[in-house]
Amino acid sequence: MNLASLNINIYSLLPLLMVVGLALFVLVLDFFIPRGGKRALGYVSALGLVCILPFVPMFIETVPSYAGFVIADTYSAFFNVVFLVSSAFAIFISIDYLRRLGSESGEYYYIMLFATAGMMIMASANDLIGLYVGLELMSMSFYILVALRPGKGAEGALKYFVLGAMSSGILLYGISFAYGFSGTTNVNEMAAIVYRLPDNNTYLYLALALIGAGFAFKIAAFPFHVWSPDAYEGAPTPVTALLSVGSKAAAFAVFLRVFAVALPAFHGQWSDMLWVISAATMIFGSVVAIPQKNIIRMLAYSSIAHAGVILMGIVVNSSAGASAVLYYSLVYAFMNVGAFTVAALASRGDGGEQLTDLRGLASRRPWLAFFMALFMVSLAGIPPTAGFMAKFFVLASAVHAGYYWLAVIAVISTAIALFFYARVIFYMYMRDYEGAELPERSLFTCVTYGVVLILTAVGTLALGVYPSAILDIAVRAVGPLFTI
Amino acid sequence: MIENTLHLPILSLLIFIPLLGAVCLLFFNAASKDSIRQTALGVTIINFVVSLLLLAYFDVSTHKMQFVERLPWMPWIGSDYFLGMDGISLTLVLLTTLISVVAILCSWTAIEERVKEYMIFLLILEAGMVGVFVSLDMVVFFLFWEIGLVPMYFLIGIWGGKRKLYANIKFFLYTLFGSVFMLAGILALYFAHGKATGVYTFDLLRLYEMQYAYNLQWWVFLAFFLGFAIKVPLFPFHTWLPDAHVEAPTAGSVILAGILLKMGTYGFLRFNLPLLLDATMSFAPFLLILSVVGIVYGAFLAMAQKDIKKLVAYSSVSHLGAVMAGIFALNQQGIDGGVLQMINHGVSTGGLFLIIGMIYERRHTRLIADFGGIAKVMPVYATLTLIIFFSSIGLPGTNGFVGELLILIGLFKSNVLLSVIAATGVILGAAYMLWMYQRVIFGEITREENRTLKDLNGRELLTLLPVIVLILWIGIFPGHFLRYTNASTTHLVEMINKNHPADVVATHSSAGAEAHALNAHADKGEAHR
Amino acid sequence: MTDIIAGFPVLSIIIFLPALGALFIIFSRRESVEFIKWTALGATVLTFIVSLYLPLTFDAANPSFQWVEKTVWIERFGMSYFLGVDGISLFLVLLTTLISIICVFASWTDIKTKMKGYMALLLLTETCSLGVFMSMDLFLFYIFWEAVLIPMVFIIGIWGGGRRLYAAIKFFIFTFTGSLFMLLGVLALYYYHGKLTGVYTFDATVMWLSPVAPYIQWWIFIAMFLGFAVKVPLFPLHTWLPDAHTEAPTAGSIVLAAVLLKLGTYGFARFSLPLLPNASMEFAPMLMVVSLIAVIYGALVTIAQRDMKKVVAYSSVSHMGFVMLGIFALNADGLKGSLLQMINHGISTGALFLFVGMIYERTHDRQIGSYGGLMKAVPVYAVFFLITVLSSMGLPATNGFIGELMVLIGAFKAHWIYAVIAVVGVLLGAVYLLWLFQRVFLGELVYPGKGEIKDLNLRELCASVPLIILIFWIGLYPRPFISGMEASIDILVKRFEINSKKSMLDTNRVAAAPDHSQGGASK
Amino acid sequence: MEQLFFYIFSIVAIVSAILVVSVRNPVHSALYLIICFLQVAAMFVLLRSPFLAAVQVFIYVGAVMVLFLFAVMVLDLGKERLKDSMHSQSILGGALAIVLFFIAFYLVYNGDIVAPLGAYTETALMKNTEVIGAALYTKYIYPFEVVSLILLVALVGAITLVMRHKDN
Amino acid sequence: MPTITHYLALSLILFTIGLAGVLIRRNIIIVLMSLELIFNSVNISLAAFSYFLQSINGVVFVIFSITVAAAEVAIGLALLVTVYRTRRAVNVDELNEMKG
Repeated sequence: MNLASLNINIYSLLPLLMVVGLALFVLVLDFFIPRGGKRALGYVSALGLVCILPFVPMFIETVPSYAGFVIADTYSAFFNVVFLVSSAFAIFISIDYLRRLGSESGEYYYIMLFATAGMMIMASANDLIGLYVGLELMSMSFYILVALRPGKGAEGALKYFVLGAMSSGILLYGISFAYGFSGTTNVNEMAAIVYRLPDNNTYLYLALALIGAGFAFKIAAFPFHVWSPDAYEGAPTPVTALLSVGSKAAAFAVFLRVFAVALPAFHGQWSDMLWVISAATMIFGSVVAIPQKNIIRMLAYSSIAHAGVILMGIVVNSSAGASAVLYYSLVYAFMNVGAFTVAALASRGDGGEQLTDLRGLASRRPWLAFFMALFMVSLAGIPPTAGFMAKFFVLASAVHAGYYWLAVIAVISTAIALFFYARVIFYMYMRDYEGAELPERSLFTCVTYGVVLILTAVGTLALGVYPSAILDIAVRAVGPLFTI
Repeated sequence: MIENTLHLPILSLLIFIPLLGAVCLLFFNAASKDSIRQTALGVTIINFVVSLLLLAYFDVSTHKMQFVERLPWMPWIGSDYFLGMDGISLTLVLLTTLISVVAILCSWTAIEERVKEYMIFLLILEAGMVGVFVSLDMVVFFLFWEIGLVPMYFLIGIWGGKRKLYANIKFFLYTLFGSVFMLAGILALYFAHGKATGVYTFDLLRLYEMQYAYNLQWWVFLAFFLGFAIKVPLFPFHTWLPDAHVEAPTAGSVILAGILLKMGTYGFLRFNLPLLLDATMSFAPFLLILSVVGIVYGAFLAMAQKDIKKLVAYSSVSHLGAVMAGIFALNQQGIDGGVLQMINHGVSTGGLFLIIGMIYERRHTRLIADFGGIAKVMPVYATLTLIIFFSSIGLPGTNGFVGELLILIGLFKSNVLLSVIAATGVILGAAYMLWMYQRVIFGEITREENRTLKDLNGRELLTLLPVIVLILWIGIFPGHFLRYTNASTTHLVEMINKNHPADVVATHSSAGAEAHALNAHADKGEAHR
Repeated sequence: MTDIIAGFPVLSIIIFLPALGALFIIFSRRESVEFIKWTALGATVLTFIVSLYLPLTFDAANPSFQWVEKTVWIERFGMSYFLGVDGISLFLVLLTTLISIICVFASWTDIKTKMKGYMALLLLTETCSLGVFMSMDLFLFYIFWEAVLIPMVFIIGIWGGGRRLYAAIKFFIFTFTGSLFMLLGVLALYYYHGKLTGVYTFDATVMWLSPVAPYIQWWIFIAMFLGFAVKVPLFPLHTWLPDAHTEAPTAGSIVLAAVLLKLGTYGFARFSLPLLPNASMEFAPMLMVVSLIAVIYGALVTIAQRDMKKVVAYSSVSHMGFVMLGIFALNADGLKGSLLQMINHGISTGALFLFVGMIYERTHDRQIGSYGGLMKAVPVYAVFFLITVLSSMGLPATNGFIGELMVLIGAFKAHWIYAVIAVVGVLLGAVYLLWLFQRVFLGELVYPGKGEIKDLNLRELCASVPLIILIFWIGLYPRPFISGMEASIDILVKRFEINSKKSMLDTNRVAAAPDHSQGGASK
Repeated sequence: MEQLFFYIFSIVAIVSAILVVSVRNPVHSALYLIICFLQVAAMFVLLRSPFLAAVQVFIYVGAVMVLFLFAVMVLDLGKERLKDSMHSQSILGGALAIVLFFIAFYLVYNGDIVAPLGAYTETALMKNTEVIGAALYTKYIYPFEVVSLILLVALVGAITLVMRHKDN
Repeated sequence: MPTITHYLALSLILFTIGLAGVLIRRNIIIVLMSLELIFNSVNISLAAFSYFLQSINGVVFVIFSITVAAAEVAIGLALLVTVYRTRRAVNVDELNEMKG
């Protein structure tokens, strides 16, 4: 083996290494921090991530390194930003959340950092093996994180684990067929080879179906979504936020990379499959979210519906669609983390995050209600919020590529989804609070929440009012995917 | 059309003086009732005086429109603020200004609550009525036509009797129903004219110039007919009238009978005849039948009434039937008679309502059975009532005689059988009126309340004075009045004869043929004379 | 794409002045109700005064857009921040700014709780609706179009009546669903236009220079129709309206009736006609029939109502049917009539809601049966109410007559039968309105509650007098209004006619040329 | 000869796999699973990968199965009743698995190797262990390091989970 | 010589049995074992492809797969222990505190 041919390039891994280093640092620090002061670890982790953030765009290498396993291109950089941002948010809100839960611990923070590292590995994976191990690192971390909530956490985690491991198996099986079909696991090599291969080989179909199913599990697409509501509900709310934003974005990152880079030659074959999944997911998520009484479960189903919409951007297999996926992922990070933050804040006091807890929130905590309303409006896809813009870009790419009926289904599902987003708003503003008064707390008693809410809200509005800059970056970021 | 020889926008003045008065009244204190009454009276009198100017400057030698005013209003659809008058309008405008004065006088004590609003509505009503008679643009016409409804609606709705709400909405909806179809008809003409000539206009005089397709005429006639016939009201569209009359206050009834009903017949004369001659020919026999049925039917119903006011109301149906019969006889005498009878009916039926109002004010009942022997306590009242009754019956020497005679002659020329039936109706009219007079005025005093009734006071006399004067004046010198309308009616008849010799009409409608043959024959005879 | 901002950006100022006011209010203290009210009033009045600059400097002879502002917004998709006002939107803008003042007046004492949020939302509604009327970029238009929903939903849902939640949800979902389809239509239009000309832009003024092929228009028309028709609301998509109106607070109803319903008809006139001429032509007879059904059906349902507010609400269905009738008569007269009728309906129905709100504020009862003979107790109020009723039923000398007449003329031009049926609608309108008036104001004096009910106070007079003046102004001297819109409407009709021919030619061209579209999959 | 071995190992593997998922006693399941794992190791031998076979035996049979058995013992999981052995949606799940199997089987049966063959011929594979070792530390160094992270997380996680709940 | 199809068929059968085990069984420990069956079947197919493609990738992949699977088992059993401690239940159906 010629070492030079491996193209060992430490710079391409630097942001990842920083995150891993941060995680290890926190791990070690954990031994020296007394039990009561674990929240310091949270600040270290979150601020550490914030500090790493500027480095991400600084280390962009267009050439794959580490024997083609890693590619630190603009595409992965974009996703890395999404991961770091959402992780930082999640850790910030965890600090107070854990204190309230009475389960502050160091491992929570560094496992979260490991999960982030897993996502980053996925985003920059240029090889199915690297992809798989990254995905496992992320999943494994999440299994543990979900279980860290006292009470129902372990249960949700176990369900998540069983189905997650099964989906890993399915994905792995699919990868094996992809490998059998093309003789390689490297994405670029696969792309170069498959063009010359007959497209009627049945291994290909197996590979497409199984990999698609595996990814569909990770993005919680119908009918592979069954784990997500339980896992979301069981997990500590900040973990749920990261799970719904980061892990999903990571799954989309690899989804797009594999299907658009490695297998664009078979767009005809996989687009039909994804078309159906996308349509079914949108409708199912929207419809099932309606009867939910628990905010987290409702957001879980809403997140399923959103996955369906994002999937549209992959189905169309165009630069416009892919950039829309990227844009959507970023926007989703802001609005969904924001929503979960409010959910975590509004229900402090007891364990349940029932929708009815939100009754009369507007009069009790007007700013909190305002933020929640903003996030709901954005999730529902109403201008001038970022949620609308993101949905618009996806729809535009679908219409452009001629997927009219998919667009129509997306529109219908959005209309259905409005029902439950609107209900949250109605609960907050138009119902009076019944029952014992919850402890009155100003938003700014806990600075971390305030910071996260303001940042997410500003992001949600800014990305809606002036999307050009970020959209241009997203379009540039997907450039490498469509130039081969 | 003739330029305004008066160099004064007199027609606008006639419309806007009452409106201005109404606006002034808005700022009066509602409590100072007398000053309100005096102001209103002053305004109507001024208006009347101004309208007398018309008489002085009117050129009787022409049928063309005089005192014309024209200002662009909605040029994009070809509608102008366009006023003007000919002989027919002149008499009606004068009648309107006069009756308005009378109406105010007669409500001096009858209306005690909310005098301010009442007077305002009366003045607006006057403006609307004048507007209808002088507008030469279809949209403007329609505008005034509808505006008249509103104050009337209130006069009945607020100051009316017990069942006023029912009567009110019935009145309003009936007339509105008719007028919206009229609007459709106006639009149809507008488009027919526009398509044929390229000039889209609501200018009535421009619209006159065109010959419309028969089919269109037929439908438009029907639409106009609905609008006007309801207003007249022609049998069988009359059912709103008794209700409205009975429930309306005296002044309301006076105005209703005196002027508003004339708007319908005026509409027929102004629009149906000149615009839709062909269709008029076809419809004339049918309309004649309806009119004559109206005469007889109205008379019979009137006879059966126990309420004086209702009786008079039904007699209106009968009289207006006569007017319609005269107009649709489509010859000189008939139309002359129709026009004259319009005035006559305004005067005499207005008078009837006045005297009923006076007795009602005293006794608060209108049932015939409640009266009797009034002549003994109210001799002046009885006398004046008799004159008015005679006028209504059409006794020689009164105005009613001249009008009815002319109509019957015209009708005879047009259709003998119908004229005989109509004459019967007139006789019936005499019968019920006199019968009522006998039951109310003559005989013994059967009710104690009636013994103490006071005779008419000065104001009431003043109110009745113009009516009596007109009755006698027209009865004795009908020529004074016919002079003004002559040019216009002659022109109408000429038009009928010129454009529609009998043979042409015959192809349209066999039913009309006979009537027309008669008509043409009669005209020939006229020419000889 | 160039940036055109000549002089000072008056349109942006008009749009964002209320939003600025809302911002002030948001950061004021919740308890300082008086300050909030006066700030809101100040903001709306200021906006109105600034908007008066428009008619003063408006060039009636110029059919194109004036005071144009155009800045690149999202270059990649050819979206721009593109504002402009022409004769069509001018009066709607003025109506909006005026009605907003009246809304603030109407809420002065009507709103008792959470004044802060209420006024802020009211001002935001104004901002968004002004944005809709001014934006000439389809995407910007859509943004404002959707954004206007949010404050309205809150206004209904928080300050509404007993069934406010139901009404708000229904309103929200109906209109949102409709406009989503509109978004799809806009998108399809964007791509087909881009494919046809090579210029990908949302600029409506560019798009209507080259309409897409008729068979594509057909689909796009349906999509956009759903968005606009729900908002109008056209029968049978109207069912949200009575609920929303009934439950909304007075000012909400006024804004809804006077401004929001106009968004739909404005959309049809502004965008459907020139952008989709062939489809408009094809659909016009059907839409006219539907409009007539709406006119008649709305009127019939109104007759059966017992709640005053419901009467006014359902009458809106009927009136908006009239507006639609005029638009799809597809001629200049009908369009002028519709546009005038939009303004008229804004004035008269707005005023009716205002008056119903005033009486409700006094007695907390809206049942017609609870009242009678109010004329005796509150004469000024009664007269104002009457004038408005007459205007609403289109009696001559009021604004309603002019509008209805012109719509009828337009409809007649299309086919006489439309006009004849529409005339029946006018009649029915008179039935329910008069009947309402008669039951409430005539007869014996009856009203719920104890004590006297007071006639209008100064504030209420301030709110209603401008509307009364407008009713007579438009009714007696409509010329300035029509001459203002004339040039723009004529050019609209001309464009419509040219386009309907042109796109026929384009069809042939597209059919002949090979399809180079990206993706190509047609699902 | 090789074919024969293949069939023997296959049949044993399949039968023991079926027993794993069908017997009621988890201890028996675990034992059958060991048999199955051993057959898989044998398959690796047939596929000229003795190193893999060794890893399979060490890790799966040695470590994983011990863990399983340990868990079964510690948690004292006894036999379950027959009717409890399947859960509510099991019929649906089973049917789904069977349908998917047939579809997949059809696809597997019709597929063939089409990609260009690599450099590792049978002779090169004779030095299996050496080759793999070299590859792991050169070409596969990146995933190798990532896997180490996975193990770290698993380690920390397992300890955390177990210790934490013990505290509570 | 068994062909690639033989190995893949065996792999598929084992995979299906594993999948069926996950889907059918209530006992979580058996579900975990079924998961291991799935991973093993995948390993067979990877190794087979590797052999027939004359490429080393598959074999290395198997090594990673085995390692990851071992880690997963550790986590899975830890979770199992946790749940068992808190709930004394090891059946899928009994994990019903949350509605599905």
